[in-house]
Amino acid sequence: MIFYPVLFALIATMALALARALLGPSLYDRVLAVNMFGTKTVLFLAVTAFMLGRPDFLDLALAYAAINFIGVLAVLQFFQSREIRQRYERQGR
Amino acid sequence: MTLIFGVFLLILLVIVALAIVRSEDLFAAVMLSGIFSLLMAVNFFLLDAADVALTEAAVGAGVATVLFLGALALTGKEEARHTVSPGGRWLALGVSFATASLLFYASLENPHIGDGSAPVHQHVAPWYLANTLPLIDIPNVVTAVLGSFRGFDTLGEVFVVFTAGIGVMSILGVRHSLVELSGAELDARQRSLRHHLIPRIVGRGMVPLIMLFALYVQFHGEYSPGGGFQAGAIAAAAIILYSLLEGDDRGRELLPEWLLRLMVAGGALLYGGVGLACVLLGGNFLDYSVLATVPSAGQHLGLLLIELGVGITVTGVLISVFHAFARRASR
Amino acid sequence: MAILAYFNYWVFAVLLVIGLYAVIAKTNLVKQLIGLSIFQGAVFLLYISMNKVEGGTAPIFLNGNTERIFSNPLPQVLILTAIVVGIATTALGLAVVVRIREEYGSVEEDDIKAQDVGS
Amino acid sequence: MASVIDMISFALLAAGGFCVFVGGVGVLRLPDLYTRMHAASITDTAGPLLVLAGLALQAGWSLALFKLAVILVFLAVTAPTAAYALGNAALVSGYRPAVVSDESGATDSEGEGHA
Amino acid sequence: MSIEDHLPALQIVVPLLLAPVVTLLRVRSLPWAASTATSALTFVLAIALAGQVATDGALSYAVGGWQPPYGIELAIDQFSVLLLLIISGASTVALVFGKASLDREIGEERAPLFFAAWLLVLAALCGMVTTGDAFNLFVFLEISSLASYVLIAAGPDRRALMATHRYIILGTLGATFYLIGVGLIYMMTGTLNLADMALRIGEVSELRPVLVAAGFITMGLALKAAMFPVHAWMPNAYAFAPHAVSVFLAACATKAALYVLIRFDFVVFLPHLAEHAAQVSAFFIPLAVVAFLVGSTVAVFERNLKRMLGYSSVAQIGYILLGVALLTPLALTGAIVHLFNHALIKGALFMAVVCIAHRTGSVQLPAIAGCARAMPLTMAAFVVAGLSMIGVPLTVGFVSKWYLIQACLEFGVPGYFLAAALLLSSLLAVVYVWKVVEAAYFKPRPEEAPELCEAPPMILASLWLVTLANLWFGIDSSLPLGLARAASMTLLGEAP
Repeated sequence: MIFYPVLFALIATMALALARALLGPSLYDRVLAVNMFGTKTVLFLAVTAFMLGRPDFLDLALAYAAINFIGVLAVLQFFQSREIRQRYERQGR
Repeated sequence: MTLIFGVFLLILLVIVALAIVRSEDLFAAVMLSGIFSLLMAVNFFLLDAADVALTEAAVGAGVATVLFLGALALTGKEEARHTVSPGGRWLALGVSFATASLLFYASLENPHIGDGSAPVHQHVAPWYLANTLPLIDIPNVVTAVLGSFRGFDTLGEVFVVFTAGIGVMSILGVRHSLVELSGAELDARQRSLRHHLIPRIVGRGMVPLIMLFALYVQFHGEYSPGGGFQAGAIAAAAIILYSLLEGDDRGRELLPEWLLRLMVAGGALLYGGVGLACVLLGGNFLDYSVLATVPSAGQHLGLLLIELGVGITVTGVLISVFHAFARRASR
Repeated sequence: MAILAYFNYWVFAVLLVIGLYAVIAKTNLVKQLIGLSIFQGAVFLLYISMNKVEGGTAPIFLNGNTERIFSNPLPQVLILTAIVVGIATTALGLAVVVRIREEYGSVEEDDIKAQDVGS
Repeated sequence: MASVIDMISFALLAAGGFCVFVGGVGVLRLPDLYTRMHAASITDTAGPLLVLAGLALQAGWSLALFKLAVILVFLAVTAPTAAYALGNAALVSGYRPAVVSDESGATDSEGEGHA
Repeated sequence: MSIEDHLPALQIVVPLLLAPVVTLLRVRSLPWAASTATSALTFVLAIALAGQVATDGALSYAVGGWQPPYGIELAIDQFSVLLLLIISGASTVALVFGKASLDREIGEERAPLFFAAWLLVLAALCGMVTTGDAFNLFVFLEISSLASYVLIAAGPDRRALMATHRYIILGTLGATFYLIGVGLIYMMTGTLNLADMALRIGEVSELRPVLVAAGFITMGLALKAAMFPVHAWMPNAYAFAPHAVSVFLAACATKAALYVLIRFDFVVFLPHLAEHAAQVSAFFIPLAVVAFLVGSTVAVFERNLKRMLGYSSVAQIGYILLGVALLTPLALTGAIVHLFNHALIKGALFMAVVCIAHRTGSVQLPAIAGCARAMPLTMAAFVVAGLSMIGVPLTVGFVSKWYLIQACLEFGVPGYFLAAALLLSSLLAVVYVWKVVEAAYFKPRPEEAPELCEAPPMILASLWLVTLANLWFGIDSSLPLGLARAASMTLLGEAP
């Protein structure tokens, strides 16, 4: 029972982050929302693992934390390569 | 109570899916499909599928997002204004409506979710649950079924990955001379995130940790969620992280192409070789029991080797695919 | 409770249809692939939904404890394979789309068709 | 004794949940990217700290405790890094803060602040 | 246990495991040689397996030593042996035949990857026709699809890429539909083994998920088999693929999907679902008729020879479907024989077209004008194979059409209409074959066109090997007929 409030809070926050991801408006807002969604998922999984009585499943939360970080850096690199491409294309025209 | 959380998450899932289809910005769609995978994975976890949740997170949210971004960097991120052809829309609506009504029609006579007396829980599956410990002697039933009882499927799975790997290499391996970037641009591009000091230092600390975790997932897969495929995806993610931070060229120095090719082929061969070794030792194909004097020890050895094969091939393929896209970008 | 008993299957149907719609109706090739991955994701949900047993736990014995109720391992194994198939298809599809973009300068289906008719 | 630990754990979890939720509201309601990042940071620092501490009390001395600690370290290290990366990317690409307090103290609450 | 006991597994595993080996061979034409040798070895294994089946009857092999339904079973009977022979034979011939054109189209750098993909298609098709497990079937279906995307995308024309994309989308939709169907059946029966499924589906045959599952599986496999309304991916995919790939895939890829459809329908659904027989007939007979009429008509107006043959395949798949849908032993025998015969016919036709393309550099109708004078042997082979497709006596096409028409006539007046439609479609085949013959024999070679000469000897030899097989099995059709008869008896559940 002690896990319910925090789980509800996490789900609500996930929904809020999702709303931000849908609304945008800028790309960066979406990335922010996705990153936040990811960290909340990590917490959600950690809490659920305890709620289900299987703390050995914390591995999942760990994996998410790592993947989430890589995802954000991939996005950053994507922005950068896009910037360069656009600058290049502007020069080319 | 878990069910209620599940319902919430499923509703979010539908909202995300709708948003993905409606969004005209492909970048936003890719970001949202990352969320889609995460939500899907959480649902899997609530439905007691820990292994699947781990895979979906590593693959769907991690690898797929990186691949889509790599492709978007090459194809442009905007969708054209009129994205739906009028004829196509009606056809799509018709087909979709027909499919949906069929499935709704069918669903009302499905066994209830969580019903322990459903046929799926009465036949075959109880045998796996009852016989994994006596026959194979490992606690993770999913790994036992995956590696041994249905090991032939998993051999196929490795070859699916292998096919995708050689496919991407073959399709993107063609030389082309569309855009030749000037020296300075190329340099800036290849430097990648090298001039971002904070991510770089943190990331460099993370890479070995993630690698270590991948090894844990690989070799602990018989006792907890995980196994070769998940470990391969996580290890590939670590190398991809390194490539993102230090530039694709350094990433390729770390694992040169010949080594990657060897990994791609070697893992698949290791799996198949174990199967053939079983034949030579007098068992059926993939019957690991003959690998050691005690059948369960043979099963252990076989599972260890094939999981290793899966891990090696998956790592090799995912990194090669990433490089194939990244190299296009840097030309 | 009756709603909950089938809820996952309905969500499966809805997701499937959303993905199918995107695949058929959208003209952007990347978008079609995104739709395709939603479409495949829906099927994962179908399989995993049927593996759950009420009050059960994931089929991994904790400290050799086999007394609890365990959910069904088989659909999980199948979906592990299906996820791999999905990412493999996506990777190949994206590679083809990248090449199409290089050859045609566009990833819009009607654009490409127009060019092919012209040539 | 166990119930005392449970109560502390409950309090920590609830507090963590509150922090996270507040951050979530902030991310939705605040006017521009930089203020939103500000709000998001609380869900990335205080939130995980409290929630994972609450879980740690549940876990006791076990492997799970170690894993919780690793998760906390992961989040504590990667969240600021991601925030830096994001803020940097946004700023470099010319995305300017929308909330600029000028002489009259009036604020511009338009969300789209592309310069 | 001796090695013969492991033939069912080796049949799949040998080409499968040699694929990674081939990717590592980076010396000139070694990948080609290795894959041709592997393919030939697979053919030999198929023959050995056919011998075993002929003496011992149907075989079952438990992979991993786990008995079905807990483990995966390979189940081999006359029908699967027939398919194995077609697949491995077509692959070998196409490789030998296609060396020159592949060398030109693929290039040295990509060759190891390309030939590995080829072996994967071969192994996966063998897997599809031998496995006795519904999910394992899906895995092999996907390997074969993914690998054939790679093969088709290697086509030299940029339109090959669009064709591949189309194929990826439709192929994945098809495979996923199949997966949904299997999931629903699994949900109701708890098993994935086809034989076990057939035993257990009777109890739940009235329930909606099973009926819907039958629909999804049929739809999914129809997409893969390029059946009429959902054939859109096929003509372009075959037209723009590298030439040797067209020969290989046209001869056997859609056949394997059709095989799976027939197997699933006859083993799992027909004996146990009450309305299924009527539904199959009501649904497939009209589709089949429309398929062969539309396919032939489009082929008549098509000017790209490879696309023309692609549409002709749509029509031929219609014939097979008609035989299946009539549900009598005679019709089913005709359909199964036509599976075999069509592989020979289409193989020979595609090979002849490729020979012409090899010399003229084009597969458009005007480009071949007057080429018969310079390439008499090639065009003669085309004529023989064309006659075979029309169904002239003493060719294989005649045998299967004879059976199909006889089966139609068993049904009285509606059967007459079916037979008439079949004959009409054959007349259309006369028209499009004649178009090519007319262009090649009776149109003068344009002045400015380059000089032509006969195709290289190795290519010509393999072309004529297949062409003579068309005649041989048309005169003495006991081998395919025997297998087909036994297969149709087993499928219809009657003692042979």
